[in-house]
Amino acid sequence: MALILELAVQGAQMMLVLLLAPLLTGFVRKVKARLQRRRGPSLIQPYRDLLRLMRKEVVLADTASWLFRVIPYLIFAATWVAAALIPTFATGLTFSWTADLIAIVALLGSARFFLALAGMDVGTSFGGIGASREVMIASLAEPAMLLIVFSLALVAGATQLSTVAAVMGSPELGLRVSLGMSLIALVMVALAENARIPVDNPSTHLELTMVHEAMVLEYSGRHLAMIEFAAFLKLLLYVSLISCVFIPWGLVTARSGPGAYALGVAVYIGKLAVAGILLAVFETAIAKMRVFRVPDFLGAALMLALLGTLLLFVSRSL
Amino acid sequence: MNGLTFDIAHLLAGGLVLVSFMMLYQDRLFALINVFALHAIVLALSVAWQAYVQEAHHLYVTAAIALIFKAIVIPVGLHRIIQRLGIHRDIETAVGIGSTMLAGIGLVALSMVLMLRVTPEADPLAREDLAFALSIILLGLLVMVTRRNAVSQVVGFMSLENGLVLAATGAKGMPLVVEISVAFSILIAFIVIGVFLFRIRERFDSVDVGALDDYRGERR
Amino acid sequence: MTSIVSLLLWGVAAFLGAAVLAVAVSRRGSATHLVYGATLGISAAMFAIAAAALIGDPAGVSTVTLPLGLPWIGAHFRLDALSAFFLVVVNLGGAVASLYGLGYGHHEPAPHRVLPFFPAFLAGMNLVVLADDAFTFLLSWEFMSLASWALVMAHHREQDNTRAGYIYLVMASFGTLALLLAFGLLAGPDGTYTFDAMRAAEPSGLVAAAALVLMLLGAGSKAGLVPLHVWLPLAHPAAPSHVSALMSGVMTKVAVYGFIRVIFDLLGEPAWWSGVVVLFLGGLTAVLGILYALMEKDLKRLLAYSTIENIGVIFVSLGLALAFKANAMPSAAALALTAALFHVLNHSFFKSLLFFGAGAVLTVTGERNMEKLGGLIHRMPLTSFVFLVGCVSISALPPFNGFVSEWLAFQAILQSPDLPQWGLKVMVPAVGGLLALSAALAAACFVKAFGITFLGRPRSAAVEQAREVDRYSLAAMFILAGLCLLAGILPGLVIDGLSPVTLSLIGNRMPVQMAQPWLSIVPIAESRSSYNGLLVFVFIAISASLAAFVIHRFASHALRRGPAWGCGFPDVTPAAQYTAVSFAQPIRRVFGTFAFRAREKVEMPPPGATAPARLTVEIHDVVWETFYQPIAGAVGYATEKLNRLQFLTIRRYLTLVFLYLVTLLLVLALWP
Amino acid sequence: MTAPFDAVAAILLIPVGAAALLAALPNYKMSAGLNVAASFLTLLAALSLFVTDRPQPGQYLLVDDLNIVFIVLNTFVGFTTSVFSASYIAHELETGRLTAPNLRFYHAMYQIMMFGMNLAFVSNNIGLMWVAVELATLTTVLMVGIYRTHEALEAAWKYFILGSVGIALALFGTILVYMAAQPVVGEGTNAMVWTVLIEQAALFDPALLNVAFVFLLLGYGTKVGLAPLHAWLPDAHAEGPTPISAVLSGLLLNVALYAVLRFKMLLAASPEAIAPGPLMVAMGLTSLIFAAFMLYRRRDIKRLFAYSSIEHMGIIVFAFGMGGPLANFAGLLHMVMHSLTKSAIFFAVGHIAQVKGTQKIADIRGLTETHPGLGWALVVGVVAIAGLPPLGIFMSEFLVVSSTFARQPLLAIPLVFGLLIAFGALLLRLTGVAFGEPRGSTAPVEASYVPMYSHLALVAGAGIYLPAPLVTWFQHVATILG
Repeated sequence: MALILELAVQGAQMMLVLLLAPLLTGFVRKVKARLQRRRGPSLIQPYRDLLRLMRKEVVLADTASWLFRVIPYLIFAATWVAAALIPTFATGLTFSWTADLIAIVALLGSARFFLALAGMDVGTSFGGIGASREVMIASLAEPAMLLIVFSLALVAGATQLSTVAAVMGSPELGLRVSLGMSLIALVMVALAENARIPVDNPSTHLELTMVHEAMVLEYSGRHLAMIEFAAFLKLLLYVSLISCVFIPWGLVTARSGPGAYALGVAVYIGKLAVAGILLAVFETAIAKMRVFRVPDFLGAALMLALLGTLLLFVSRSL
Repeated sequence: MNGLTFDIAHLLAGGLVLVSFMMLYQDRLFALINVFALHAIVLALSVAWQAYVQEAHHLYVTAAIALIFKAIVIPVGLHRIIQRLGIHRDIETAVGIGSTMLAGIGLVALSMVLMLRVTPEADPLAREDLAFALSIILLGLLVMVTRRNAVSQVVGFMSLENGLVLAATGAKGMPLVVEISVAFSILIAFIVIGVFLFRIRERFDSVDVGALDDYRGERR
Repeated sequence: MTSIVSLLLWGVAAFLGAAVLAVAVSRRGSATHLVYGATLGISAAMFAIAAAALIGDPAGVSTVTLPLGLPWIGAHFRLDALSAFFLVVVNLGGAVASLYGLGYGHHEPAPHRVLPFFPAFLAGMNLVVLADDAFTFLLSWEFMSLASWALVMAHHREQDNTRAGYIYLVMASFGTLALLLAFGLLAGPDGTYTFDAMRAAEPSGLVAAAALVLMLLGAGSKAGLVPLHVWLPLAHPAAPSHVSALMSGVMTKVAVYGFIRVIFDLLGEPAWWSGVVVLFLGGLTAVLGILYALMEKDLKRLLAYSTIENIGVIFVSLGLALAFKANAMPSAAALALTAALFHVLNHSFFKSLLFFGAGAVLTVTGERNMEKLGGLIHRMPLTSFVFLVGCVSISALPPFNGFVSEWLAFQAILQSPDLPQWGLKVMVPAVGGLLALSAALAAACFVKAFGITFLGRPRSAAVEQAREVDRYSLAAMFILAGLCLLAGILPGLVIDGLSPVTLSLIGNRMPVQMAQPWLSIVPIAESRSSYNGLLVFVFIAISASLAAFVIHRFASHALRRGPAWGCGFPDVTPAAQYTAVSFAQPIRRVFGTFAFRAREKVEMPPPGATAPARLTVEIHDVVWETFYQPIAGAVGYATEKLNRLQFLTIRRYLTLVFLYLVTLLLVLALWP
Repeated sequence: MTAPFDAVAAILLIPVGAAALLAALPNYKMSAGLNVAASFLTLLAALSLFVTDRPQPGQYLLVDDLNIVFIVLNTFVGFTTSVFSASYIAHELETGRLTAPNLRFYHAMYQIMMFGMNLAFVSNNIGLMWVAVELATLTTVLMVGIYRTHEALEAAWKYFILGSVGIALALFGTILVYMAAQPVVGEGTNAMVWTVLIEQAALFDPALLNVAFVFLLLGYGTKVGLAPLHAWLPDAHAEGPTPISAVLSGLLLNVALYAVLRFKMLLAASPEAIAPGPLMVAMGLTSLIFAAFMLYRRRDIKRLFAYSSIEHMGIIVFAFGMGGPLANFAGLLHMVMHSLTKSAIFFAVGHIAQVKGTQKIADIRGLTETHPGLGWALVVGVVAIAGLPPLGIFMSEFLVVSSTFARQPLLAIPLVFGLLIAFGALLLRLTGVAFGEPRGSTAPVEASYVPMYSHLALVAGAGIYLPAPLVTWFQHVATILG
């Protein structure tokens, strides 16, 4: 009986991320529009887009292979699983130990791997541009991410997110230089990973600057829907990752009654809103940088993360 | 043995070294050959003296070989060759006389030092003899390496070999001395014939090395 | 009842017999089937025996001494957990390679230059792992090199191959001489060459240090540690593909075995700084290796360079294990060593798989140059599928096996703050960063490898009439792909299988994994870290198929084919696609400038001019230019100078003799 | 006269008799056959030394554990070479490089040379040994020049002159030894009998012995071909008939080496005299490294392997110089293996040069394609000579290097360096000759494969398994050598 309940909660969490992901993106767009004195699309516009895309027929390039048609589902699945493994409103769920932080990063890595392949499948130059730039960005972002994971793990003595969250939430853990560094680094990585300004502009189709969009240029219909959805999920994932690691308050532990769960969900949505507003403000405030400035940007993140880790190695109390 | 015999032997051996020095000094072929003939004669004398002193009569044979073969036959033969090859006017020292002489003195000193380390219990005559023999050998080598001309190198080799014979005869009761001297005479004969046969004017290997290397493809 | 090890030796004898047989029949048509069939049977049997020994009695040690080799010592052979594990690796690789060869061998232009040496090569590798005294070890070691050299020289008419073979064998014998010195050091003046004696002896600190350096030179040159790796990317691709697979996937592992055997087993307690050295070399090798691979456009050379990277990863884990062992942290050391051995196994899987794939491409298209390939996924779907599996595994992506060993390595790194020495404290996180970097770059590299080779549109006519390869090759590749997935979703099985090795070398082991709920793996405690490949796999499968089902059930599944979007130009030529070089360009701009002193020069004609604009990229192999060219130059100079002595006149030769005599006499004169 | 003396006598008399006959025989086919037969009989006689009990060492002759190694090796290689030479000269006659009278001379000389070398081995008298060595040398000189070509004569001449100087130096050394012995042993032949000398060496005058050893080392070292006394060796190997090259590398060098060893033991027996070891180690290393570098620029295949002989002689002298049971054992083993391998290589090279009609390395390519039999034999031979397993030389090099490194690390480094340099050069040339696009004539060759393959088989076998009696015997010899 208890098991079934826990499974239900786990399922609820999976569904929750699935439902909230488009909303978050819509929210960010809305806020940005407001900041730019536009009315902007309605909050639920992303849902509408998804549905329309799903109903449309797929126009497939002659040169596309079977891989091209499988990849969207793989990307969606990998991202979804990764997102579902991050504590959103509650820690220590039944399957939370299935994969630790490293594994979650790696899951996103596989999603990106396949996305890049999809870009190269049709055999146009755009796909190539996107793929090669994507892997270049990833080759810097992933190490940075892993170093961030190191410093978190060193503080918490674990790579298990639930444990990390618990430790970070505990009062005796004061403010730490290294954690600050890794927070900044994490934000930078998150921006890069989600193809946000200043690394990439999600709402442009100018070939020279495209990264993410260039890879998915050939996609249409349901395939595109899957990929868009995966993108939404990814944004949500990073936001909830940051929130659960650096503002873990309000996370309820497993097996605490439905009331607590409801409270947790409410708090979680609140966190998302705050993060969304911050992101919108940030994106409005600054401009996109040239593609070959991106390495410097990410290099900085990498160095910050490495510095944080080194500090931790040198002394456990920094 | 009494002092006199010792002194005579000593004198002869020393004379041999002296003659070697004279050979170093010569820079004309004919002169060189004549000096060598003298060298051979002195050797013959000293060997004969040894034979007399040691009552080793087979040594007289060696002395005879030295006298007839080296003092007469070979020099004459070499004269002929030189005339045939028409190189009797050559001045053919590779290194200056003076430095050669200095080197020679150094070599003699070296051999002295080496031999005087030998414990005096050993037969003094033998000891002195050895010192001289060693210097003669080294001087002979010196002649060989400082002369350009095949003939003079042959001469150098022969003087070297004289040193050997001196040492061998100086060694009391050494067996096979005669045989060895005979063997050496044959060896030298070979060399002389070789010089004559191969018409070797300049050096032992007058054969044009460069041409050979092209043939072998040895040189880049 | 003969002991297990003698049974295995019979297997080796059978290999050698097969080699002799191959010499006899190699020019017949049936030879290929005969020989590869034989090797397949033998290595399968040896694999079974070794696996049984590893699982059956893990602690068991069986030895045998034959009256061969060094007369007064004899040839000692020994089977313990470590050698059993590596026998598994060797013979699994051998069996699959033979299976592949059954099909691939028919395309071999000169079978009589391959068949005799293939079994000999396998025999050599088995012997190295079994040897238990220095002489037998080195003999088998060099025999292995020799056989593989002969295989590299199989296609000796290509200029590059002869050069590759030359550099390979010179480097190999350099390594052997280094090992020889190491063993001489351990054996001591009175020549106690048996490993037992070396184990018993307690080497002094200096001896141990020298031995470590020499082992790094010797084993490192065979494994391909930077900067001793230069021969590897030349030699491995030159051989026939199934041999390349063996060399990359297995022979490098034999080198790792040699390192582990001496450093962990014979040398006793390590010094902490040895960990630093190995860590540094490992990290350097990993990153440089994969960067080289990224710059490469020859498929097989790319794979060879990625082998170097994986060797680096293995050595990083080994370095950690050394550091932990030196600081008496057995559980952490066991974790690190397990990571290393696990990666050894994994790499032997996917690297063989990838080389088989490359071989398949080579046979059907005759091309190794990726710039001339492309679009093969349409012509050879099965091959491209397994090749993709290999790429995903080697890129350390879950739920495949490559990820598990990297994950274990990271877990080991996270243990290292407890290390006391500052050198290690600073080195370990840096190396961790390098490891992460190399993992990310590996993913990039294999996106390129697969994308350029199999995806997109054909770049040459050779690809047009390509078709799927033969059954044997496919079978071999599918077996390996299956193993990659299996080791990825059931890692606990492997980890428990490795526990006797760590027990025998470190005296500790990782906790039993197969007892964990849901078959997840837990290095230390579940609250700290855990990973469950099986569930990840299941989740992805379920959610992907769920999504697909929902969409196809409730939304449209209409589909229309159309031309790809080329900025409105009608059918863009395949030449417009991204090439391997252009794909690597961003990364070259980021890393290449310092790693290869890469320079890009663009000649842009003035506006209106009809001349084409050209981009020239120059890349320097820094290692080659800093280490090897000077050496070659020095040797050349010395020979140049000494060679004059060949052309002196007799008088000058006599002068030499004379001077030599005088010098010796002077020495005597001045002697006290 | 007891049976064993007959064995010794046979070893000496069979070659002499054969030589006399061969000088008389006009027909070259018969003489070649007779040559083989005589060599075979000599080999049998040598082998009989194992079964029959040894003769007491006399004033002139001696048979002990040490020289049996050399005698058997000598007669064996002599036999196989005669077999090879039979097929070799047949081809030479066809091409007209040699004429029937040449061959008469050649065969006679061959047997005389064998006689000289055997005599050098069994002689117990240092004077006799000297005579024998020189006899062997002079015969080889004559055979080197046999082609009467410009180059052959030049090579022979060089050999002759340098050899003669060596002869002289060695003789002086011998005389000095006599002088040193004479006060102790007394006048007469006894003072030249090695067995007597070795017993009383401790009482000899050390200073004399030192000088003597220097002269002997240089005199006989010239024959061993140690740098910088090596000058005659490469040309003599390259320009003479290949069987003679094989014998030179395989045997004559050993003869001189044997002499050096005998005197080394003598010097080692006298405590105050300088230790001969360091001197030999120095000469060995010099030769090894020098030859290793010289290997690179060689364009003539026979000269190449001649230099490799210098290199290996360097290794052997180094090993004996190091001394101690391990190194001495290694030295002996290395010497035997080198003789077998090098002669096998020269067999192969001889046929190759004949079929390709040139000795230029650049003109020989892809042998394993055109002439697999010869090509692979060459590959195996070079692999063996380069010290790769599973061939015999690997074992000796293993022992030399490892034992040296354990005792004198600083000596092992240059040793390993030299080995590696030489390896690189040999392999470079091998890949050129045996692999690559075939070049030159592809005509089939009627070669006598038996000698080279039997040698290589022996070497390969020895690399993996040495029979116990052989080992104990070698170890015994190694301890004798001290």
